[in-house]
Amino acid sequence: MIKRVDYRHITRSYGTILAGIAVTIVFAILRPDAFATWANLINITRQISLLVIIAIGATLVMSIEEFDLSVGAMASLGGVLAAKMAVAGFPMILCFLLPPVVAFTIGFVNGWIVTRFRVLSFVVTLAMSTIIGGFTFWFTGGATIFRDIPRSFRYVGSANVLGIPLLTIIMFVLVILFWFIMKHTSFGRKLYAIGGNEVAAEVSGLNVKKYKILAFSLCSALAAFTGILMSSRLGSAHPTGGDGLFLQSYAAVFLGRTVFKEGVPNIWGTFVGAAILGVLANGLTIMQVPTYMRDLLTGAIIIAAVVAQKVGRD
Amino acid sequence: MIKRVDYRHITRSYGTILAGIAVTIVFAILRPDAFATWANLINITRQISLLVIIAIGATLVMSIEEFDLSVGAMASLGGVLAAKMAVAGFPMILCFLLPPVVAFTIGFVNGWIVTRFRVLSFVVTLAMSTIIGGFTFWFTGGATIFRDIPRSFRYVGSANVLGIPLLTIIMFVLVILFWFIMKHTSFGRKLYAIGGNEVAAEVSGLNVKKYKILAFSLCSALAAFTGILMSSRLGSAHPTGGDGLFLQSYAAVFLGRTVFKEGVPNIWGTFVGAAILGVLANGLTIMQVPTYMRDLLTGAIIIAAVVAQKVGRD
Amino acid sequence: MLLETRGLSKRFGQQYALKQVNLQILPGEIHGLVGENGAGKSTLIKILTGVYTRDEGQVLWEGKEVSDLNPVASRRLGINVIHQDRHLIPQFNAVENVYLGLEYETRGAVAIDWKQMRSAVERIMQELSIELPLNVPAMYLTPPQKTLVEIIRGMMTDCKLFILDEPTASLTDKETDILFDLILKLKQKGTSVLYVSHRMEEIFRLTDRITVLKNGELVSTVQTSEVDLDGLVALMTDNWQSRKRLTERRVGAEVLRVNRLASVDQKVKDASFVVREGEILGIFGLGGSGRTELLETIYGLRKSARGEVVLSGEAYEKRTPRESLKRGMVLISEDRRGQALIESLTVRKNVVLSTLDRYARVGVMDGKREIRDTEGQIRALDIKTKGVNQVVKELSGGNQQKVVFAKALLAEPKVFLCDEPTQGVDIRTREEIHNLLRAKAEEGKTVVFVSSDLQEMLDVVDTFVILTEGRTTHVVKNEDLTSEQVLSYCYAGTREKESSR
Amino acid sequence: APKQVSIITPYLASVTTNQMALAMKEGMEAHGWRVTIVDTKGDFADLASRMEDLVSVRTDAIVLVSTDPELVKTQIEEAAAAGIPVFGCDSGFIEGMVVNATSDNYAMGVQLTNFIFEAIGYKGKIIALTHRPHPGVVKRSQALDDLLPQYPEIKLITEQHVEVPGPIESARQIMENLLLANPQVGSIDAVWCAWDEPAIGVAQALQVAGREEVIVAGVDGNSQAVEMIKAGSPIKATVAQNFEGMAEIVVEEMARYFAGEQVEPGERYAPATLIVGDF
Ligand SMILES: Nc1ncnc2c1ncn2[C@@H]1O[C@H](COP(=O)(O)OP(=O)(O)OP(=O)(O)O)[C@@H](O)[C@H]1O
Ligand SMILES: Nc1ncnc2c1ncn2[C@@H]1O[C@H](COP(=O)(O)OP(=O)(O)OP(=O)(O)O)[C@@H](O)[C@H]1O
Ligand SMILES: [Mg+2]
Ligand SMILES: [Mg+2]
Repeated sequence: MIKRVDYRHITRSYGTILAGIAVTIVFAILRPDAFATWANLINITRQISLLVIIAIGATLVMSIEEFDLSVGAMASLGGVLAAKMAVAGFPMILCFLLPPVVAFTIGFVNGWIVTRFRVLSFVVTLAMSTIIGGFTFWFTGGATIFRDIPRSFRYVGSANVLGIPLLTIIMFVLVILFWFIMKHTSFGRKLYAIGGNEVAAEVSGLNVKKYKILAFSLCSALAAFTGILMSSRLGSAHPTGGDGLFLQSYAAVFLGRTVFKEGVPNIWGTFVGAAILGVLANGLTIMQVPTYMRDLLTGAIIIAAVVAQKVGRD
Repeated sequence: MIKRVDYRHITRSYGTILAGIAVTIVFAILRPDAFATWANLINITRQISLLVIIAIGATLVMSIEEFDLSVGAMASLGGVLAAKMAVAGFPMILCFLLPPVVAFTIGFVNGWIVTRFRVLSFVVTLAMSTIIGGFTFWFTGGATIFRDIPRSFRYVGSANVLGIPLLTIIMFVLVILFWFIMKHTSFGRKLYAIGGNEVAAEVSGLNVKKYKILAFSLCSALAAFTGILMSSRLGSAHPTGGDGLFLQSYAAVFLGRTVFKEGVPNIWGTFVGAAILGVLANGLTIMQVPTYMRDLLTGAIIIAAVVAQKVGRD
Repeated sequence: MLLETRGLSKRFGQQYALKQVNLQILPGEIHGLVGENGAGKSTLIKILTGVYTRDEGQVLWEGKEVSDLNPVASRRLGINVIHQDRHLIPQFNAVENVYLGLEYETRGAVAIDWKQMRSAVERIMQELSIELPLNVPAMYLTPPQKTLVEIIRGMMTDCKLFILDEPTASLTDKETDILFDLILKLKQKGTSVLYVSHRMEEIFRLTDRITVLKNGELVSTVQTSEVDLDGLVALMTDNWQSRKRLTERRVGAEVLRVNRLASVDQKVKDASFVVREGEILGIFGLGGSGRTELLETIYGLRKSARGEVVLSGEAYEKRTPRESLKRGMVLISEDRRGQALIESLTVRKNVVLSTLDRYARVGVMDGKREIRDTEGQIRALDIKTKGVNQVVKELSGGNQQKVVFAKALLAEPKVFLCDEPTQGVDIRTREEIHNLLRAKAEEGKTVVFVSSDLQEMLDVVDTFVILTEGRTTHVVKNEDLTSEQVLSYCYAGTREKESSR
Repeated sequence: APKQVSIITPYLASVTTNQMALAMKEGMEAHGWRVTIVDTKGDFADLASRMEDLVSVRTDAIVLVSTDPELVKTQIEEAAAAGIPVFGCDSGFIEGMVVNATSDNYAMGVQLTNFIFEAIGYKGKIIALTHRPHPGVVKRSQALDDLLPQYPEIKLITEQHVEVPGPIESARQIMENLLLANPQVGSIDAVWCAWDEPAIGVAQALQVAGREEVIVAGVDGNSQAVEMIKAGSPIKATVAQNFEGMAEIVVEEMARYFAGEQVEPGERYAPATLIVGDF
């Protein structure tokens, strides 16, 4: 009896992961030379690193059952700020730290408005996204920043340590750090408590506002940090360069929610979600299928992955 | 005593509307010649008509507490299908009716997957959006359709009836129709009941799956219809032309939720939300403020509008 | 004086929920708080625990005024509480829910020490002899299990005042006994208890003093020894006298037959019974015996694996709630907030929910008729609400339960499946519900009645079906039956099963 | 009163469009006209709405930048009906407009294609990165489509669609993946990029992978790309559009129009130049 339950627990919990693995195996069989190589594994981890980091932030905000739609604009802003600072000759450490601090503050404002006035975070952060976009545009005059960016600024985005990209390492450090925070610290548990039942959390004496504001602030800071890494990787900063990450990051988070049966946003789930998206983009490009086919297959496989997890359940 | 309560009731219930009116008055004072004219009023209603229609669909899906992220892609598809049909010489009535029927079917699939497998609509519809986008891309080869579009196809998007654009009239007809449906029919009641507590709705004998699927189907059909109107208005169909409507439509719905104190998605609220967005875009263009200023002001005013409603409350 | 309120008032809109309340709680006493549904008991508790802010008046704790009362501050003062609406985090398991609002146990200052937390909870469970699965998320727990979680939470920290708002509403006798032992132990330790219940025998059994609320006003505080049931009821209600409706019922043709029913999840293993027109059938079993699941399986809310249901002589396969309603069978669910009500909607929209199509012509709602019938139900059941358009969330617990009943009545069913139908309702309404069910039976309707309150069952039902671990073991006529006899049947069922193993 | 000119575009965030808009603004302000720039962030429906607004406030002239005028056909007709002249800059020309100053996108496509074909000695394997929804890009791609069949020894491995926004990152990831699919030196000879931003991403991927033998070329004359050409990156050429020239043409024609001179409707080309690095 106990065994049966445990067995069901496994198929339930890992259905999405299994689907992801199945896709990987298919690619590996079709293109063993190109896909199933160490170099490509490294390549994929580097490619998903930015998405994973920004999606960690989105996971925090989703865990309190709120939305932050400003992450894309925030990434753009972070990248642009850091690049301008690097061009202006600020020390590297400041270029990487100051924009997240600024972003943290903006996230704080998001969270404060949402909690103080009890308004929908969807509206507030969407409006904030517009404001940030306007600011970035004004700040850059709409132009890409690339001239005179020092080599040192590009280091983080391009360096390898023992053959492993620094970006990959940063990603894993952050994933493990935030997994630990969400799973094994009271801060993380409080976020989940708030997301699970805000009234219950409040009634039992949690400082709901404080933790909600913190979640928004951290999310913004991570988004800005992602933007900086992107600029560092590309050696240029585009005023809307991070915008594309917004929908993708939520796709990763939502896909990640289906990975474990609790159905709550969680860091490893988000990582798996981003990895599935990354493997699909990588594998389908390697297979050199036409663009429209790539879209059709990506969509179909994602649906299959989330459905797979539920089949046989009830 | 009763008066005080009633007064508070008004500011509570209509804070967002009041903020919208305030903005309108400011524009009218600053540019009475250009903004506060009958012609511009007509102009604004025509401009928001597409957004309102697609947002009505989003309102239906939001009322059952689900998301449909495929509305943008669906609008693009609808526009492209209709335009191709018009070029191919199909009768106009078919060009306007067939794509929504196709869309209804796709929405049905969305709803079926969501209800049958109990998976998150966010993931399913996002994946569907990718699939639809891929299909549209394949169908058009990625190119805009504009050659040989018959004048008759452009009629609906450009005609006026007694000086009022047909688009404006269609919008109001749909707003009133769907307001009536959501407010005064058992169908609307059922959607709200499902949104309020799906399990209780089921225990109370509602056919939850059926109504959820219907909501998705109608939402898709409205999105496709919006896309057709857009092509008709522009005289061309772009394979990603409707994508921009997606975020805006949800902005309108969420803004609309704050309009009445129940806080549920509702048709007039959505209309007001779209109208505020429309007035801002129109007014700020007329004031000829620079682009970045437009963004800053739009964001700030939206935040002010939702906050206005909550101040003085508690 | 441990706690005192002076001139405490609270308004919702223009309505006073509390008006000039002066409550006094002595150290070490068990203080009963009674009153009809909507009298303001829960509101008073929410003010004392800082969930609501008061509009007027003072709260004094050990003689000193407390100005800034919020949940954290109240807990720090030494007040632990079990609210009427159980407040649990659905995804968290029992251990984590117990620790909600407490400092988590940690290792090395940051990492949560799950093991230590679990063993702390297990220790308390053992002390109280509570059994509870600790790995299951709260959303899968039954209402009584949720109450147990809250009880454990209340016991995690020492407190000076333990407040319980209708803790026994869906507890079975065994769990109730555990709770009473605990309360008496607390009293011995010098802890004060504020105890809210509609079950008068509990009030008399436990309390030292009783405060009576009526329409938000404190009527009086009396020594328990100086008052009897009738006296107390008279204080709570205006001119109301308990009048058990005596009915002449004739049991008619068979209406519902359940034959060897089992649910997919095996909560129901093998249930059979027959119930006829004009009959009130009680299904009784110990906590967790699967009564709720049995009703849900019959109603079609839960998938069945085996067995058949015959309704009005017709085999009823492919059961769904919708089809059940169509065939004249209604379920009054035990889980009010989860399954029975849509809290965010108004009274009117809830009441007509099961009969929507009857109020619609070509899909368009007939608002007038809807309001008329809802108002009819409000009057008939004496639902305390501002009007048909008040949101159900804002009603007191007992009044919410009446809304559930009103919805069921509008469906005009032949068969009532009632799962704890009187939970949280005051004695007057409880009797009204009993009378109503009897009247329905007299009209020839059929009632299947489940309650954890055995005394209530003995009062109401004609026949007992005993359910043990998902199996029906005995059918007994309720003629001169005592609670000991009923319980012995339950245990007999368990024993038989064990001996057959 | 000074003339009021409105510049409208969905792509102000693109370096070249931005450059053009600013050049035009400067030239116009030198004539004493007042200029405002409206950007709709890639949204064509919004672009149509904003044009209607401009018509309803009776601005003196509208310049449509980097936009297929077919997408706002109705609005151009409305403007014409209201007597407001519509100019195009890097857009396209349709009935109802005054003039459009542009590069000949097809000709540029031919220039780019010929450069690459010649560079690889008319045989080898190439990759194309495009974004066909863009009206200019689609014409350049057309040139590739037309020329390819003439050289049977040149094989198109794959054409991939670059995501916008974020074209550099998108192109870079695509190239990284394609490099893994074609790991041997010599398996890819050149990458044909429909504009410079993908070329930049591709070049970065090639540099990191140490596959600098692959030849990359784009279109635009984007200053970042030009610098990379000079620095000896895999980007070997770009077909530089004469954006300043286009802006100048628009300003000149507009001055003539305001002065009441007859302006012959149609396209005006600002010739593109091929910028080539050494290799
Ligand atoms: N949040 C609220 N908004 C409006 N009215 C409320 C709210 N909470 C309670 N009330 C009203 O205050 C009154 C007292 O409610 P309360 O919950 O204190 O009653 P109670 O004595 O606990 O009743 P029960 O025995 O049914 O639980 C009721 O009339 C109720 O409708
Ligand atoms: N008090 C309890 N102690 C332990 N387990 C319980 C308890 N109550 C319920 N359960 C568990 O829940 C399952 C079904 O419980 P449920 O409460 O729905 O049954 P029930 O007979 O309707 O009892 P009640 O109506 O008192 O809740 C049982 O299989 C059991 O594992
Ligand atoms: Mg209560
Ligand atoms: Mg039960």
